[in-house]
Amino acid sequence: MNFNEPHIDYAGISPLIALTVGLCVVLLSAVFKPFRRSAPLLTLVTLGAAAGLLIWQWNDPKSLITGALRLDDLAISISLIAILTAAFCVLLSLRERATEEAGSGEYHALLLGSVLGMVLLAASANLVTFFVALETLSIPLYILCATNLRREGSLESGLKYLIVGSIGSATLLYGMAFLYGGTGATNFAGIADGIARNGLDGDPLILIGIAMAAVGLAFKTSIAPFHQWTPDVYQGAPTPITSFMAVATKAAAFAVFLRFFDVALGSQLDSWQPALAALAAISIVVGNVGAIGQDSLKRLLGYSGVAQAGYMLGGVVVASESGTSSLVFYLAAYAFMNLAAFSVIVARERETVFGDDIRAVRGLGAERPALAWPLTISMLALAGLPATAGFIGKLYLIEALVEGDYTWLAVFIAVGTMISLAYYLRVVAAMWMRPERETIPGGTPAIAGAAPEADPVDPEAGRRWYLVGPAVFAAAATVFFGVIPQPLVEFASHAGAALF
Amino acid sequence: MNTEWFIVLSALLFATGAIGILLRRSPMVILLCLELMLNAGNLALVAFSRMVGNEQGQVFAVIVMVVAACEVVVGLGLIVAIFRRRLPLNVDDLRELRG
Amino acid sequence: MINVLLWAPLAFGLLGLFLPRRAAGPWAVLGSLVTLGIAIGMVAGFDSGSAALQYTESTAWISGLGVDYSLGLDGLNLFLVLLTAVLWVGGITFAAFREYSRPKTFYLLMLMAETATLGAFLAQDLLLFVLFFDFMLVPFYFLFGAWGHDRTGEGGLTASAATLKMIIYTLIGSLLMLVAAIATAILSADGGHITFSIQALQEQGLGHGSQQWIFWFFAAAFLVKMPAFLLHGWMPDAYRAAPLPALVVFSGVLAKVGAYGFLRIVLPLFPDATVEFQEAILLIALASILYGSVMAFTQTNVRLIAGYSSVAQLGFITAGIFALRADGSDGAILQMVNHGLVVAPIFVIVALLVERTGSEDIREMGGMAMRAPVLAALFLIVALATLAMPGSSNFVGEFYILNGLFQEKIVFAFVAISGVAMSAYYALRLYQGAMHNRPASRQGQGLMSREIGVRDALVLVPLVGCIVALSLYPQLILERTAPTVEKTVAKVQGAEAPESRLATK
Amino acid sequence: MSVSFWSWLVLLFPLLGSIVIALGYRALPQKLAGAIGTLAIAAAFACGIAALLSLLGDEPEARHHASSLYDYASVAGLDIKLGIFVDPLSIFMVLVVTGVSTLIHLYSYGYMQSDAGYHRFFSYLNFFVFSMLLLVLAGNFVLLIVGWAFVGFASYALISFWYRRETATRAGMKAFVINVVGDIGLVLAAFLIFRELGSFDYGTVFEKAPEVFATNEWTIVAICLLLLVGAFAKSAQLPLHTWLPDAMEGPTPVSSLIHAATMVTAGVYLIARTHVLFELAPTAADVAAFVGLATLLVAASMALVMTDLKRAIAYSTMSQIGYMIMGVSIGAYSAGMFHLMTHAFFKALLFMAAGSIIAAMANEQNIDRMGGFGKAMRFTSITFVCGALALAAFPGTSGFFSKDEILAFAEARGGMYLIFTVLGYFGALLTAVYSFRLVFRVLPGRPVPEAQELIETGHVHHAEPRNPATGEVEDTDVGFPGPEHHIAEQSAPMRVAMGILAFLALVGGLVQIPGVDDVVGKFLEPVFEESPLAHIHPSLGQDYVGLGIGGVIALLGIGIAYFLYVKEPQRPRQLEARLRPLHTLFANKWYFDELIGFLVVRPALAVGRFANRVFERFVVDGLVSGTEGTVRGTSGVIRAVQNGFVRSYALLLIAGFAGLALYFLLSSS
Repeated sequence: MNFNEPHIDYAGISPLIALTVGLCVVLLSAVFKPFRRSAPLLTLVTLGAAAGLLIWQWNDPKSLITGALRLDDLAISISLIAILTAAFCVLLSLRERATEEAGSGEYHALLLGSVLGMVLLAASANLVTFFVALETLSIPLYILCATNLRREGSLESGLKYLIVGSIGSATLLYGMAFLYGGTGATNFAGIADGIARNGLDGDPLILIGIAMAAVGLAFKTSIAPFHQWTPDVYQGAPTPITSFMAVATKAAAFAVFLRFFDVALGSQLDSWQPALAALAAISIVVGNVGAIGQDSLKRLLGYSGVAQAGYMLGGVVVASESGTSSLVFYLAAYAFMNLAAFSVIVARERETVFGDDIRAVRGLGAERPALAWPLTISMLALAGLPATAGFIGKLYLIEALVEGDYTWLAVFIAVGTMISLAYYLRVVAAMWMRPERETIPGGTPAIAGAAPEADPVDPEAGRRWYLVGPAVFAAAATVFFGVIPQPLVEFASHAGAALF
Repeated sequence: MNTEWFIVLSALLFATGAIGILLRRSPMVILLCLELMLNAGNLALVAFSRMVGNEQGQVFAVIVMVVAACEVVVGLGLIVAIFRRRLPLNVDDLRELRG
Repeated sequence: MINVLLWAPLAFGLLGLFLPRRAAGPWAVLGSLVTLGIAIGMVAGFDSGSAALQYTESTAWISGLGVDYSLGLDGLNLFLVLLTAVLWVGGITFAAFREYSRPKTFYLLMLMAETATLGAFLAQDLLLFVLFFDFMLVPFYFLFGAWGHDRTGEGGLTASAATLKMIIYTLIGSLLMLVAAIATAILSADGGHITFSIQALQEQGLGHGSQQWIFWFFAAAFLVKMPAFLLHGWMPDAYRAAPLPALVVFSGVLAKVGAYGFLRIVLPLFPDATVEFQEAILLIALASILYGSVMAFTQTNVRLIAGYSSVAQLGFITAGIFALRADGSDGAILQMVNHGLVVAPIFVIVALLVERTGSEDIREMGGMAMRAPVLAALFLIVALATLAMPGSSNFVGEFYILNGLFQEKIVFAFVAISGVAMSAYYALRLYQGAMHNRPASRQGQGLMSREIGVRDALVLVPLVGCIVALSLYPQLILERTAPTVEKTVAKVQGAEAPESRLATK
Repeated sequence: MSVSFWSWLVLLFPLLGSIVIALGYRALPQKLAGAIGTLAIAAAFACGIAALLSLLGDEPEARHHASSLYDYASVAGLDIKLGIFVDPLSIFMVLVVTGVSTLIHLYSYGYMQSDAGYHRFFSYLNFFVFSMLLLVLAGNFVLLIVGWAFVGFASYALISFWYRRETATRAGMKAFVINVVGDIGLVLAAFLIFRELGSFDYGTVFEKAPEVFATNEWTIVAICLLLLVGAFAKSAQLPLHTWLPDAMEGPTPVSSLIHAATMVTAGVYLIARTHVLFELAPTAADVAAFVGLATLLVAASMALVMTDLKRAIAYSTMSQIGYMIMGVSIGAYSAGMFHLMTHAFFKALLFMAAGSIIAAMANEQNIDRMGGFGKAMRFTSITFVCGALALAAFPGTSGFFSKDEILAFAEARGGMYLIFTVLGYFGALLTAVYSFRLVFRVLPGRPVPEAQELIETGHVHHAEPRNPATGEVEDTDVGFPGPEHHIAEQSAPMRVAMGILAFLALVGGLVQIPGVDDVVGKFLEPVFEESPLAHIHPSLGQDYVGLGIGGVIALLGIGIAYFLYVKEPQRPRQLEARLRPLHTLFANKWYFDELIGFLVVRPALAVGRFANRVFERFVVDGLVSGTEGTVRGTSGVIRAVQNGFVRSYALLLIAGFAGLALYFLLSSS
């Protein structure tokens, strides 16, 4: 018997292939002694190749594998953000304890796996690919979180992430099942038709399906009240991984958020818009208020991530082109701001005995300006002060919200930002405004994050190019796009045009 | 035979899983409950694919099984790691990270 | 030209980073002087007859969002820009003669602040204005926090706590203003091409309903910045924490940005709401006048006396603007400049007093005129200007303001004018407390006090010179201001309060 | 050379003098500074004469000139030019001011010799003269207010001249604040005028006023009352007079120039200047007249019991200004101005003499401790007596003619205005009594130790300087009172000044002898010609009857004084004992200070305290801490929920899902 194999656009899937191949190569490199040290390099090469191939696809949208994937500018832009983050993660991971623990090859292979999942997710136009991609993204992360085997916190975060995450995906899956049941289709277009055919009203299957799907996505983007894993996991995971999670996961998950709600459910705006808006508001409050008074910087950024997710959800809520663009813009800006911060945190973790405690950055302004400025800029940007990409991002979002008649949510963002100053500026104050920090006798202070199994102190970490470089670069980008946002706006508006 | 019953059954499975997670402390059992939840999803998918009369659901289900397997593997791996660290196998004792 | 004016300070600041520490101060002074030179040049070339924008500059900045980079000078901001340039020279020079830790960063921040402030004054694009308005805070946040004084000893806050309080307080307003600004643009564009250009927005106009809430969002931002009564909670702590050079420019200029905002944005863009809420704002202004004055004459900390007196002064300015008459607004602008010119030297003098007595408590001072007659004389002139002594330019300002208020709302005028009597009391009390009598404690310590040094004289004398010169010829400002003010106020007088609109129907 | 040119010069010289002396406070030798100060004023006087001459050159009806330098602040319809307005009235004032000032500068040149603040003193004094001239020459209400406030400041600066004296600085503050209240009155009046007439310019205002206002229309009344607030504050009329006695803290020349001869009479000038408005608002005019009357009686009563030499004279000043205010308010313009002039002569003289005596007493001002200076200081006592005679309106002296002219006018106007005549004469009696009370307490009798010392050694008594008010030791660093004192007998300039004034005090009245000559009246006529009141003239008979009564009363008063203080010196004590309540009332200055303190000062301070202690802390900061508290509280809750138990996270997740599902189901069905 013969069957006609589906037409496959190899150009389109070339980035995926590149990533997959790279993944295997990196994994193998661990096996052959001579290549042991080359894993990071190979990873960077792979990422570079994938990025190149993606850019090559820029601006000709196509659907791949019988509509299972849709590689449009939205997918590409999100994937690029993810890849950029991964590259940063690779640099930050150099000489990282976790890398040695897990074995450099495996570590980077897992990283690439997760990136692969993200690229898939960003492009997925079908429940199946959606679910698969989501898991491809998550499962490596579960492991990566736990790679710092020596530290209880790392394991704990891994297991917590696994358990809660799996509940999330299970819920999502169940919701997908209902959607399938309700519409008889698995690809978004089909679902859209199904709903359009016999509206939502009174179809509990679809309604519950939507609710469950929303939960799953909200979980991945750490929207309150499905955010609780975020602070714990962020704090426990090795910092490079945290930075990767914080940015890339959010980006990818928001991409599918957009596709799912704005495309598949695009016809039923008024049924889900209020719900998501409410979620956004809740996260803004919870995130900002929760972050106040946190001493662990990673935890603080975790909560702030919740709040920022709340802001970004606004871009989904309005379900408009400008909404999407503003969301993508904000994600890009968010990537730069966070990466700058995390690079500094990594450096200080290795340099001081305080781990990621806020004490680690005391008097940084005088001691290590090259680290202090990036962290300062990133904090100001997260707080949305002018002359940073953060400000433009907020401006963009608010404009989209007001256009979409969600001014009250815009006001919420403003209020949230106000609260957020209290903790972002606390970090800045610690760097610049305290007197030189009191000298703690070297050894083991009794604080979480630097338990007995704390990593050995590397007094030179604050000068390593692979830590300072990323920090400065990201900070510079934050300021650059704050002053000359036009290129990034173009980029984002392309992505926005892809959906509408 | 009517599809509703399958849905009800799957719902029961899902609920069991969820409740199990909420009640049990051992990571192993929690993993099992997770499996239950995923399989509830599978059952629903298969049933629906019967109902709507296309096989996408069944394909989906097969893929989900694979994914579920991966998850379990990772989970077990973590549990082993924890065990090797002589940490208690009780999720309620894993609360160094909080606040 | 206008671009140079705007960016010169920042440029100098950045270049300063590459100089040796010792050169930082002089270099910064040079930078501020160059800026002043440019500003003077622009004032000289300003066509005083016309109400139109001059030296305009406009290019698309974020075309996607309809934000332009557009600047311009007219009667409303001309002299505020000049004031900014002048006061920064004073502040930086004052600092340059003293030792500050991490000088390069210090001066970078000072000059950055100047650019931000100039930006806020020059911006002709609503969003650009908001951007600069918020950005002004950033350098001052660092200046106050990192170079400020901890007051935990006196039951106050630490510098960083005080400055945090200030920035949160002031950003409350500005962030709401951001939302309001965007709403203004979108609503008035309804559906069309979004633009933030203030000129364009004026022509498009805005529905009365949306004007109402947008008006209050803007008002909140401006009233906090001034600060106005009930929103001044950040002022005492911030003023006590601030390092004096920064405080000189902060109190001298930043408060004015708020008042200026009313004239530049609120009146022309939301005329109906302005008319509707005129009384409300006037009440706030009156409260500020009375409360500020009362507080000023009960304080004993010299910084706070000056601080609360500014609250009162800004009350007058607001009242003048919301008289919604040409003379009121003319007076308001004149008074903004005057107040800037008097409050800055007051803080310089405060600094000198503190250096001589080692205390900021007025009860610890006294009898200083004995050994420092010149300082005393300068202080006397400033004090008299502060209390709007007839013959001073401040008097002309207040005269115009109150006349406007009197002709429009006679009762408000009667209440407001009582603030004048109080100002006479607290200004003289400040002067006498420092210069006259015998110091209550530490007998005869006033005799130990030194005369003002040449370096400080270099800062103080020119400022006082400006005060005197302006007092002799306030017309200088008024005649250049008047045409634009006429135009602005005309917008409001065209508008109607809803009830009167109903009446006409 | 035009009138306005000379007038500008009149303004210029004192200003220059002030600036030069101020800038040269180190460079200039002391004597030179004094000379410059004196000459500057003399020059101003000369220019005044020149202006007068060229003014007399004009036709009587053309005797008013307006001239302006530049637009001071004129936009948005306000027409505020830097302009002056010259007419006989302002020239008259210019001459009085510059003339008396010149003499007082001369006096100070000697009197202040040993004061370390010599330069400062002359700089201030010149500045005062400039301000006063600005006040009288101002061409519009705004400039008038400027001059008005400048003199106020000058008086503040000179009252607190010895600035390490708590009492002096407090007195200065008091004077300044009360005068600011006056300024506010003027400012409001100006606003109201602008609202009704659309201009601040004298010419326009006085032209339009009669057309715009109906007689006694409330606006014009309001305007005049507001003007009166200014006038009363400046001229120390009830109830805004309390600053004047305290102002005696200043050096004696200051008391004689500012607080006797010139500044305090500004109110009189103001009413005369704006008589057009006042005639449109008779009610306001009557108010002014009655306040003047009340002031003259109350002040006289206080002067009767004061034991402080300078304060006693100060009260007499109040009371004399009462006469003037009364005069110009009832329409006796030229008479009022005439009294202003004569009063300037004899009151300045009295203060100078008093200053000389006080110096001899080493700054003791209490008349109870004085006596016997008649022998010790012949010149001083002669001049003192001349002044007292003029003040008491002894027949033939200047005061005699000027005071009686006012009262005669009141009589001529008849009706209720007779009250002013009657009580005016009563006031005259009191005046005679208290003025000669001073004379008899200070001059005759057994010389007190200080006087004795002066007689024997010819040296002025020297004592450790004490503040006469509080008795605390003075701080001589700021010049008070200087190492040695100067009395007329030993200082030529002082003698010259006092001699001239004594002469004027005696014969100054001869320019206005009813039926004989009417210099002042004729000169001022053009200013008031259009006013109906100006044409009321008491008949010659009335005049001479009045003069007769006046003379008798003066003699009677002097007689009483002689009887009480020379014949039977124990009588006053007995009287006091008998009229205890009255005496305490007078001695405590009718409790005006206490009243004002109770009505104004204390409430203000209470409000301040409330604002500080309660409002600021609980309301203003409460706003902050309240919000902050709520935020922190919520934060606590959230972190408590974040308890680390993975299963509770799962629970929340599922709960959230349930909520969401519920919403969807409910919302869409």
